[in-house]
Amino acid sequence: MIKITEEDFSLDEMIKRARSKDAGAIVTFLGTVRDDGMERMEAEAFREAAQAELEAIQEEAMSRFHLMAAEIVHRTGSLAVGESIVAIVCSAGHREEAFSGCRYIIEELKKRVPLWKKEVGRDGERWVGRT
Amino acid sequence: MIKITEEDFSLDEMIKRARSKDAGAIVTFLGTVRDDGMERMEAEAFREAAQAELEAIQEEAMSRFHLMAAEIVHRTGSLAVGESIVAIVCSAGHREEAFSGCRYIIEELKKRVPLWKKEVGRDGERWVGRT
Amino acid sequence: MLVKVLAFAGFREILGKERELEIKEAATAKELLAELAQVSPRFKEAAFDESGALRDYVLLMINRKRIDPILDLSRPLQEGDELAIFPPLAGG
Amino acid sequence: MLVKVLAFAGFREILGKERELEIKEAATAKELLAELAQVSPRFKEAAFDESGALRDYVLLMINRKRIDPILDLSRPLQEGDELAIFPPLAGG
Repeated sequence: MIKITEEDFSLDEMIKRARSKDAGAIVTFLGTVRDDGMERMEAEAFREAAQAELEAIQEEAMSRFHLMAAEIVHRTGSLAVGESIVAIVCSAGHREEAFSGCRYIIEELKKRVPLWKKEVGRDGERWVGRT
Repeated sequence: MIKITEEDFSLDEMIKRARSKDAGAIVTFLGTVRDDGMERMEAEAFREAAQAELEAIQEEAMSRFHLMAAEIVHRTGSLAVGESIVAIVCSAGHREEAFSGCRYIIEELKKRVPLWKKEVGRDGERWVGRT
Repeated sequence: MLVKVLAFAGFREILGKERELEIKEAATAKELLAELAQVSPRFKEAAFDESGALRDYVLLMINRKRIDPILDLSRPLQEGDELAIFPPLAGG
Repeated sequence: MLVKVLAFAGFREILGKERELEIKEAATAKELLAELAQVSPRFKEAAFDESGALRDYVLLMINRKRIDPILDLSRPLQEGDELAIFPPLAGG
């Protein structure tokens, strides 16, 4: 399942969906809002383009790393320090594949998916970018 | 927290404990019993030695990868296909460290911690070893 | 003809999230951006340098496909095309 | 003197999980293993090859520290020492 959502999500439910009797390894990445002196973070997506790009990344990861399942959720909207921003759950026969698949998805997501984050601090706000 | 236990555990609780406002990344490894034509698996530990070795590994991982938290649970006893065997949860400021820490712990656990697994199948049983 | 402009992050704060624009038949993305610059001095300053060249960090999609600002800006647009304007992605 | 023997996995199935053994003062781990082989022919076959050498896959801990079967087997044991005998770990 791939979801871009304003609401919080259940990692537990994602892991449940990724379990299967052929999967021996499930690797999960959870990204949360880190306190870098900010009050909250705002996440924004170009929703339709992001959904399509996530689907492409999911497909690449599934076939490259022989995953049994790959679940991706990314939140948008206003997020407090400590809240979840993104979660990725990958299951595979063996741990090597599950680790690589999960890593691949988060790296490609950061590179390719049209998502932006703004840090809102006590002294102002700034868009987070790679420049 | 490090635990070797006969009982099932809550990954959700482990992740909750690993969360903190300074952690931006939480990586989780969950090992489950894969259906390789077996009926169930039996896991056995040299409990006191395993606990001490896991503590050493946890400490190594925490300092090497600057982890904020590292949670480890390993089950013993009779486990059905699909059930959880082992879970590791690592939180860190950034994802690179959280991934590396989690990977380090599971690899060292497999190499160094006195744990054994027996596959019980329809046609008999065998101890799983690296030989 | 009517085209749609979507803007995100910093550019959304300048241009608004979404607007429809009437532009002349077969106008290019470059002409569309020039028109936006004329309407909004803040956009002009954010998107173009002093020499009038598009800044490096302005990324564009036409109909949800990334376009190369050098090669694709002079291609004529079509009725109903959707141009998205945004800064670099959130990254690491 | 009294020492404790713990056995795991396949060796547990042969020797039982835990037993206490009375051995002579300052006996070595090697002598202890020989005694176990005498008591249990199944253990003898599982742990030693035809030439009487300990098989590679027999791993040992004394007081929860791994010992080198070549260097440490001839060190004298002490009252209350705990010898653990087990096959290779579960691995990958």
